[in-house]
Amino acid sequence: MNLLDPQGPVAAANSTILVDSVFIMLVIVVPTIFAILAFAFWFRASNPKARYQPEFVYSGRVEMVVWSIPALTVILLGGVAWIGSHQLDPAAPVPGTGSPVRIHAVSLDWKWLFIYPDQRIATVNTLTVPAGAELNFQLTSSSVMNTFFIPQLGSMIYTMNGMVTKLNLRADNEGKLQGMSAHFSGDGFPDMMFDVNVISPLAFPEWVAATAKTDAVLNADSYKRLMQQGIEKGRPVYRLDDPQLFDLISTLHIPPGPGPELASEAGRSHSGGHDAR
Amino acid sequence: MAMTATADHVHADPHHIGRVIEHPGPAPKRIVTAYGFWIFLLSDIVMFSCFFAAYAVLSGQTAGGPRGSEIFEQRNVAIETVCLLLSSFTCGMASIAADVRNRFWFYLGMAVTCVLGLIFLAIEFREFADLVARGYGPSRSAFLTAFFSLVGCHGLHVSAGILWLLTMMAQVFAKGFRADILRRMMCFALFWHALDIIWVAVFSVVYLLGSAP
Amino acid sequence: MLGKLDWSAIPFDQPIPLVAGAVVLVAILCVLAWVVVKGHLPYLWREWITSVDHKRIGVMYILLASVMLLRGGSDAVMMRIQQAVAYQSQGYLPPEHYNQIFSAHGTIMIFFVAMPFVIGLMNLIVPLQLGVRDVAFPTLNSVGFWLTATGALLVNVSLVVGEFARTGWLAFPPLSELSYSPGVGVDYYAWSLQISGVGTLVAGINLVTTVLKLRTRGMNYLRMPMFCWTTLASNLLIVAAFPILTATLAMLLLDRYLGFHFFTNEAGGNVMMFMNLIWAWGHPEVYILVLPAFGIFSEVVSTFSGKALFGYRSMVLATMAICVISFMVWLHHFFTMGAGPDVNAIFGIASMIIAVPTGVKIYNWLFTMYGGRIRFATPMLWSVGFMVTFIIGGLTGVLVAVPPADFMLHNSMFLVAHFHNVIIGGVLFGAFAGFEYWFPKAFGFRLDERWGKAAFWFTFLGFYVTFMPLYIVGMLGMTRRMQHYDVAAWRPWMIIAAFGMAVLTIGVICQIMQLVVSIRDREALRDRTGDPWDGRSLEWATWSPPPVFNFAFNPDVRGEDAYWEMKAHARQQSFAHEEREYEDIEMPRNSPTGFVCAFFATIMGFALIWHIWWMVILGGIGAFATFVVFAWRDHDEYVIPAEEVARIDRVNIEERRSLVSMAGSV
Amino acid sequence: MSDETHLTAHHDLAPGEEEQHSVGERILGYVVGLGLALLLTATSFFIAGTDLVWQPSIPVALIVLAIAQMGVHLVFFLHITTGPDNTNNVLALAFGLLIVFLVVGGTVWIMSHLNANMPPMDQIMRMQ
Repeated sequence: MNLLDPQGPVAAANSTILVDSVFIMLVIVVPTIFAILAFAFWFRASNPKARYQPEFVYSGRVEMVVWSIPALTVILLGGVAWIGSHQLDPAAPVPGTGSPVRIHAVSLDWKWLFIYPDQRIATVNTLTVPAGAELNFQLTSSSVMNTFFIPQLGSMIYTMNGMVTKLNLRADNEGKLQGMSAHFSGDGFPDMMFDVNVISPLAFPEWVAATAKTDAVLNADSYKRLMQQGIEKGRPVYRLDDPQLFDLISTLHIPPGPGPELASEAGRSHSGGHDAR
Repeated sequence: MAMTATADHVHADPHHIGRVIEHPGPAPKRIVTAYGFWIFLLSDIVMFSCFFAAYAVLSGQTAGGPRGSEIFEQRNVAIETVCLLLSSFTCGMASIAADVRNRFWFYLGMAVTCVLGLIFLAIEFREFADLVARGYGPSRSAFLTAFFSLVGCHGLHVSAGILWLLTMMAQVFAKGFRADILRRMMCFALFWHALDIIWVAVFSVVYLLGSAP
Repeated sequence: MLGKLDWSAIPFDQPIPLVAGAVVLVAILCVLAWVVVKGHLPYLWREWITSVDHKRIGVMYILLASVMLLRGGSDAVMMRIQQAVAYQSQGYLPPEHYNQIFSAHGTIMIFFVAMPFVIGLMNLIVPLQLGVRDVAFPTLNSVGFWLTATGALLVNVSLVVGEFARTGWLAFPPLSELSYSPGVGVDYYAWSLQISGVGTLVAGINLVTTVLKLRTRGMNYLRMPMFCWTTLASNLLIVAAFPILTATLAMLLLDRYLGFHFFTNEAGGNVMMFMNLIWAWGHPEVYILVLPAFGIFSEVVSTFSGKALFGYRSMVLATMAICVISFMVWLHHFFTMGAGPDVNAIFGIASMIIAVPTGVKIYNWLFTMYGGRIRFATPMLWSVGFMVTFIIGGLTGVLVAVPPADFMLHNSMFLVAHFHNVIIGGVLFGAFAGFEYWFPKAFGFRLDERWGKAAFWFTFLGFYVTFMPLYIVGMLGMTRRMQHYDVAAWRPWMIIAAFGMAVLTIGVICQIMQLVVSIRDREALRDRTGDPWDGRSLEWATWSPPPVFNFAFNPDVRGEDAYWEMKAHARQQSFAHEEREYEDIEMPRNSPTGFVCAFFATIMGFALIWHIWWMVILGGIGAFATFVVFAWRDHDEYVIPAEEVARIDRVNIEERRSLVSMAGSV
Repeated sequence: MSDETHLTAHHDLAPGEEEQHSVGERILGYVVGLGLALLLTATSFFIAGTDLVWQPSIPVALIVLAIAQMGVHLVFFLHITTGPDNTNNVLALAFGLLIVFLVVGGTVWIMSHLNANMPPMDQIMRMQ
């Protein structure tokens, strides 16, 4: 999960910008901290060698420098921010080898549903993608807000009910990564971690074929059962019945997920989170 | 003498260039009170601006419910507006009367202001009740939510203003034109005029712009 | 009859809050019993509860903040322990309890610790620094304080009656909407903030008016001490930003209570608008807290360096620049929501621009120290500690203002570390510096230096040990608000952070010990001069604790660093002084309005939370009646006769002259 | 002290307060204000309902008229002027207006971007 160990171009660019920015600022910050400590130490009252200059309260030259240093740093970083925001816009394409894989991600209470509309399959809490291909995510939420985040692939983005956010990523190396929800969403929130399996482009069609053989079918009905509050410990997979399912969810044709039931009238709500224990 | 004073002053303010205008000291109570209330009014306007912003964002979200042009009645809005404008005028007359300590004109001005405010509220209440009766209550759509909140918030302010107005009249009746009561009267007048300004924004943005087909 | 309230509201199944609540309740009852038995109640009522004296109200604000710091701090300890033990297990706190704790921690620390602490210090000091007798609206000042206390009370009541929000400290919808948070937690949150928000707004209006309209003769804008400038900026922000919070929470409450659709999933509501509005308040809020701290550091650094503040005009400019720019950056709290690159970049750059005036401030403090004669009393230690710590917080702050970096760091533990870095390193260090610096002014004796320094070092080191691991664990991908986790790499850092929390706790204990020891040794620590630190601004011109009227004569200000000038002047003129004609002083009478009003506000808030409608109406009528009664009274001032003023003042002058002659002979 | 260096300023007027005027002049002020306000209101209502002006320009006209009327209220009812004794009042007003502008403008701008980037339901329905 190390942010400084990127496994894709987006994360690589993000973390490079992160590290660069830190170094740009350290150039200013380290001497300043040093100066604070040095001045504080040297001008201590008990130091007879330090010259007391009570009239040194204004210096145009110092003022000039003092305003310029942070201003220049910020101009430099502002440039980085401007270019970075445009190049690394979550919706900007990330060219890759082979045909892009479309994935519709839905955050449920409290699990992740990944729909592969072109492959007609869906998975819960596990995301399997081919290495090197462009991954086109469209994301929404069945109920409350969440944030889709795979630290080693970069850029996170919110998922919201009735709205569709877009994110393009690419995983370069085969292996196992982890993703999570990065926005608190209720009692089962910490269990919204999901596995990311990056497999070779050749193995991907095989995996799709194997997955499609499953008996479980995802349609509006089974989706409604899935979106009940609760934690999914297993990794169920589905055959996708209706490729329009994501649109039905994001356009609220399927109503938002139900919240917890109020166990007592007395304002203390009890929710499915109990199952977690 | 002038020389020493200048030297003295330069010594005192190393950052000053040129002449210094001395601050005269704490302002009289009348100014302090009114200024504090002025600041409060500005903060109140900022609060209204949030409801305006919400209205701007949500005005298109009718969720299959009615649009503004289908439910707004311009005639009512025009009457409401005239009521508020006239009440602002009579409120101004009442504050002049208070300044010259004329009880009769004060009571008359305040009473007319109160009546005009009540007419405004009655029309607004009838409009709301009518909409709710037709099933277009605030829960119908985000647009109606924003509409009811914005206009209702102004209506609540007018109601609070009328409560204040009556309290004000009772105070003058019981205590006469005391300095602190005159200060409060000044604040009340500011409040009432400010509500008028907000209403200008409401009828322009909500009713007139929203009536466009 | 009692709305939603019944016995099941009390969490008999959760021992921790119940025991904690019981302990606190017993403690409060013991204190109350002691007060009543000892016969202190009339004194408390007369001199404190009904007091409209800005100094007393300031002290009560700080007391409230300190008590709530312990509450919020114990939440923090519980969270750190939970995250240290909850590796591949549920830890000792179930999610519904843990989620309440972090929500309460954030709410309490911002609204009921940081806010009252800085407002208290401003209340206490600003009128003294401006050379005036009181704030602009003394009775409203008391109302403001008591409403803040009401909010704090309601948050704590939620511990044992019902529940607190489990949504995080900003209660984002739709999680905070009725369908996903059907309990009363969010209502407790929203109503306590609405009520205390009114109090804060009142305090803001009061202080803005005080600074702009009540300065003493000759106190021109560009002669005001830096703390007054930052107070002005901070309170302008309060006046401009808190209405946004009020409106936003009102919308959320309308959704919850009346089925409106501002932020719901259904019927066209828009959750993104909540994020937008709440952060339009939330970002200025950060500067509301930190600007007064900047002012405190300016005073402290200048006093203990024995120099006027370097680049005073630059500082004023920087303060006002921060005040305005802080309103133009709020989108950086939701870069990852999917706004376009132009919007993200513009707000990112605007956020960085705030770093310029802030950086200028750091350099100005640096050059204030340059050529100074620095005395390392406790307030100065806090200030130097702040400068070092805050730079690091600033660095990470600018870092998360770069949108691509934020795409990785948003909502992570790195972010948690960042804002604790600036809020502890900036606001809390500032509050402690101000507390140590102005304590002798408020109470007439100094605080024990040894315990104070111990408190500083433990807090300073504890801070680093707690929060540097959070930076690292954030870089390892950990996000905030996790009740448990399965990632092995995070664990060691969480254990170190929990250890750091222990060190921080020792720091807090030292702080308490300092207070206890100082009160015990108060005779030895007595300050008879009124000017224990060789101060530069007018609060040191009167004696400690200041009399109710602050100054026998409103001082005549002739330049920057008003009191320093007076002292220099007094030496030059070899203490020649003319006997002045004393005059009667009119002061505002004490009034129970604030307390009674808050009493009704508490009833109303509690009734609203539990849907007890008759009680809501009762509370509302009570609050209105309170104000009418207040407006009806005939005498709102009393007179302190000239002889009394003269008697008190002559004693002071003797003390002062001996001080100046001693200083002159050195 | 010498007058040359230490000029003493006068206090500002309270907001809503007028410079010394006779009662007649003050009443006249309110009458003029009321007249102008009614005139502007009538114009607003007229423009909103008429076919005589180019339709797309109506919103602009309405906003300009609203601003004008708020100005009339400020000057004739709230007695805000540009005089030196009103500086503080005007500065406070300017600060308030800046915040209002930032909050409303910022919200509308940000929300339109967000909505455009995340087509919410009705837009998708239209596309389908």
